[in-house]
Amino acid sequence: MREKTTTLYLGPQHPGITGNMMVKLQVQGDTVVKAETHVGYLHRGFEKLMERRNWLQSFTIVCRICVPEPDPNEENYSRAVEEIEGREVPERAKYIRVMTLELARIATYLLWYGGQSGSAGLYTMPQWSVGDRNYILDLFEDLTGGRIYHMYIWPGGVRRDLPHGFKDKAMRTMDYLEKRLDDYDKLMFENSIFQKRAKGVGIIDPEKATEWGVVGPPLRACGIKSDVRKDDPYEVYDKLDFEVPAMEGSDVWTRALIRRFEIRQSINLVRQALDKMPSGEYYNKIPNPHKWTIPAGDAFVKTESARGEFAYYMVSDGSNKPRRVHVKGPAYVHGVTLLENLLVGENIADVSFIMNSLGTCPPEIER
Amino acid sequence: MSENILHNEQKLLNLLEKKFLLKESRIIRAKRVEVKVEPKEVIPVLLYAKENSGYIHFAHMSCVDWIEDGEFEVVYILWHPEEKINLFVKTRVPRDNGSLPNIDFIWRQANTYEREIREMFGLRFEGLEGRKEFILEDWNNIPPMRRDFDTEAYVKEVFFHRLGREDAKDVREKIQERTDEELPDFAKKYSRD
Amino acid sequence: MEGIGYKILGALLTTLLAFTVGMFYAGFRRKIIARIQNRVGPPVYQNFLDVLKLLSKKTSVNHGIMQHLAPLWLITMSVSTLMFIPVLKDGLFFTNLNFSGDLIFLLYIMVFGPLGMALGAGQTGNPNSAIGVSRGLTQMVGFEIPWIMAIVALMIQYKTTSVTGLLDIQSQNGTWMMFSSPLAFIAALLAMPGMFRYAPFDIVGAPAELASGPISEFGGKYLSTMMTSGSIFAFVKLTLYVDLFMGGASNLIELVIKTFALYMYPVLWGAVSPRFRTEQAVRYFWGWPLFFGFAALIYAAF
Amino acid sequence: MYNDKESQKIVDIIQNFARKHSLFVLAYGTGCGAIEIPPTMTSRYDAERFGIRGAATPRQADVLLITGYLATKTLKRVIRVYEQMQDPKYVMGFGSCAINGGMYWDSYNTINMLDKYIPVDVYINGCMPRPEAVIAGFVKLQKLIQEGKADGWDRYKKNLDEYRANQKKIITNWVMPDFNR
Repeated sequence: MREKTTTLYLGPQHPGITGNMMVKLQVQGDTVVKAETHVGYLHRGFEKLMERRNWLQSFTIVCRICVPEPDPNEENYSRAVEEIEGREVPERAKYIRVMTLELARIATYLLWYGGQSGSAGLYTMPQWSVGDRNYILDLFEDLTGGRIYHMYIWPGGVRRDLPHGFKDKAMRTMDYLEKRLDDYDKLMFENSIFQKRAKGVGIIDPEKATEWGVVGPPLRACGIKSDVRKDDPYEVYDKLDFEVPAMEGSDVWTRALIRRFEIRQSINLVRQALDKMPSGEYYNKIPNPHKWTIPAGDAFVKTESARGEFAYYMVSDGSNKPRRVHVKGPAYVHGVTLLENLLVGENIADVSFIMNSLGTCPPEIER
Repeated sequence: MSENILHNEQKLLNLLEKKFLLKESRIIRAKRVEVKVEPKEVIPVLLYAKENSGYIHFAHMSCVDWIEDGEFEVVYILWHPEEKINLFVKTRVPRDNGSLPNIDFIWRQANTYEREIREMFGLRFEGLEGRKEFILEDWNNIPPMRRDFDTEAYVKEVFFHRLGREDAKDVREKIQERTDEELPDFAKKYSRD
Repeated sequence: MEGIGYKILGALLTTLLAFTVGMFYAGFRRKIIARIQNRVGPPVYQNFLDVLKLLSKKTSVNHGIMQHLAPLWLITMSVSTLMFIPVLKDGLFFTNLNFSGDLIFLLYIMVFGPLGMALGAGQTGNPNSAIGVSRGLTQMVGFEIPWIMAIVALMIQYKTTSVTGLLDIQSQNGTWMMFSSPLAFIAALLAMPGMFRYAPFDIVGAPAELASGPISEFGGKYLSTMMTSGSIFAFVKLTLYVDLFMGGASNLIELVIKTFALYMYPVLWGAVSPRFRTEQAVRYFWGWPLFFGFAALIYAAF
Repeated sequence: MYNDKESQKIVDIIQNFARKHSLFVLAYGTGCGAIEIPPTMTSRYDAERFGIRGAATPRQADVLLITGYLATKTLKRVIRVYEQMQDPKYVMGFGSCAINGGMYWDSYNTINMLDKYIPVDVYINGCMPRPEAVIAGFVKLQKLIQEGKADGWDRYKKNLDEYRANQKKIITNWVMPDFNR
């Protein structure tokens, strides 16, 4: 290989990058010797904007923080408000929330199917999986009125009850998706070239993974059973039947297998939540939003999103506006420190492949 | 009963109280323990929590601007993967000329958080390395997350604003006119008239 | 066909035919892949519109003389290769220069174009281009070896280096060379997707890795020239395979059927394959294709 | 159908017909609207029917999609990308944030009026626009191209000084090569 080092700017305008960010690579031949993440291209100053908006107005903008998966944001915001205020949530709302979160997880994983195989050059897979993701978005549209941004899970419950005939439609969609997932397996997981690409690439040291702040599927691919849904159960996850997968290997292939298992589990969880859902109230009414104040205090809430632990740190000073809402998405660690260290020594061909396997999502790094 | 459930939390508090000079300490609820310390105690407490108590996961780090008190409150949130407890370590530094020790030798991902807080609040971390600009670019105003930064005034000064919200009625009429003449043929038979 | 006027007319007609067929094949490729992907896909004449639009674009980039020359170099190479290939076995118009052309010359002239492209892309100064060029040359080393071995095996076996000679032998024997020398055919067939640069061998212009590789800085008229050249060259490659292994074609319909059948092989393989890394691609070519190339050589020599 | 045959020469009509049916969209997700681009391009909505496809680099692209809000840091890159694109080029503003700031009207880091900084041919409203709306926007753009009215690239050249002044008001540290008219 040549000794000469070339600087390669991967992004912000680059088809291989996930979202709008930049990875500055120093390459020798085809090998990366140094990587540096540059973010800030999507900074909107959410945390500043929330200081200026009252509790309900802030709720409408939180879902914009992470675009591929907005629901964990709403869930986190609502739960943080409820924890500080001590507001009760009806049982039915909890089940609806769990169902919504799992639907969001399925939608994100379908997008991930597309990203992971698209970055490896398998262009048929994104067409299938992103196309099928529309069926989930259709469910969301029935449920909330929006395809991407739902503003559905709000403090005190959910905004609307399930529409008429929703359960049947959701069940049918789940059956269809389960069938399609077998097709995906044939195209992607049983593809020998994909296996060759994915195995042994982007290995995280399993000993150090927890300490480095790895969360979600990448951590479970290191053989560590860690899932907020089990460790710090929220809503009604402790009443539902599911297990946390963990596999040894910690490369891109293992992460893919973990997600392959989890998307099936999410389909199962949606079915469980729909079956076990009690009847009753779905919303604990909030007062006039302009006069709605929340007692002083702080809360740290976590949700297991499709990419890992999504956390909110919220501080209230007793007024009608949040004092501080600090968002920490999984990509905050995955996309910066972890990625910078993981890319060293890898091939240029694998950079966007590894980024997709970590689930890097720039809007939640910079908010 | 609550004694049983909060057993681990109480154990941790007792350990920390024995070892360090804590300003305040309490169990917020199950799985949440909070201690308040002086800035100079931050590194010993965090190191002890990581090396001796097993709080190896650095979950979060945040900064709150309490402009009324003239102080920043910085909170470090740790997570114990086995006992499943979040430990909050809170400290307060003066807003002006305050500084905190850099902890990225304990957890390297803390570097990202510290760089963001340095940029957004203007809080100094001693010995912090890394690029000065993390999120913003060519920012020459006061750090934007400080409470005294007025974003609306800044926006009014720097950006353009589209007028037209005040004559919303005319716009609606205009839209009505436009849709009528531009409707495709197949849609015309479904239109109102 | 004696007059020079007929020669020129024949050459023009050949080029036009190659361009049209190549463009329609690319259109059909897009359509077929779209159907595999559950889509309707663009119309089959979409590529003509793309070329026309790119021609109508204004250009205001200047990276130096090689950048302007590279697309011309490519198209010159494609057209001149076309001239040396017998399009039809005994056509009146499409004879061109193919009686004087032989395989060794063809092998040389076929790598001439990518080298010119490499120089042009190198001058644009885009790091993606530089990496793409080095990948392309590495990949060429990979697939050229089994391909050349297959061709040399044919030359040794039939004691001629002329394409028309090989065509005559096939029609005399009444059998295609894919049956009379199967090992060489397999080696050439396995090397073929690399020549077309469809997945899994699209490592040169891999979008997720290198934007579009060597052509990153080429837009507008340059790109349209390259697309034209690419479609002509696709026709050249397919026709060469048909001439060498499938007995050539005696009329246009036969030619279209044979080349299209052959073309479907890299296209359909590409539709369901991810991309290899560079070293994996080379390792692939130096595996089974090379083995079959060797086997064909040994079979031909003894 | 839409041809304004009196004012256009036959060459223009042919050129515009080709331009209209072959739109290469630059693969640059500048904001959150980028999440609706994959559905638009993939199987259910399939924008490739209209000849719309992705282009990896600015040199080959015709359409720049500004998908939603534009942070000032991105604005610099967008201007750079826009100036690298070859004429004729079109810009589509996407979502209410591009039109008037939308939800982020009071954010210190996002611009409020996209057409003050680069010329916009078509705006699509919504937060965020559905794939149907995106396709409707593209059809509108095609109509404008056919009529010869999508002249943002021409306006940019003519009013370059004004655009530059607006751009430099935000981008204080202007380190970019000159625009090659």
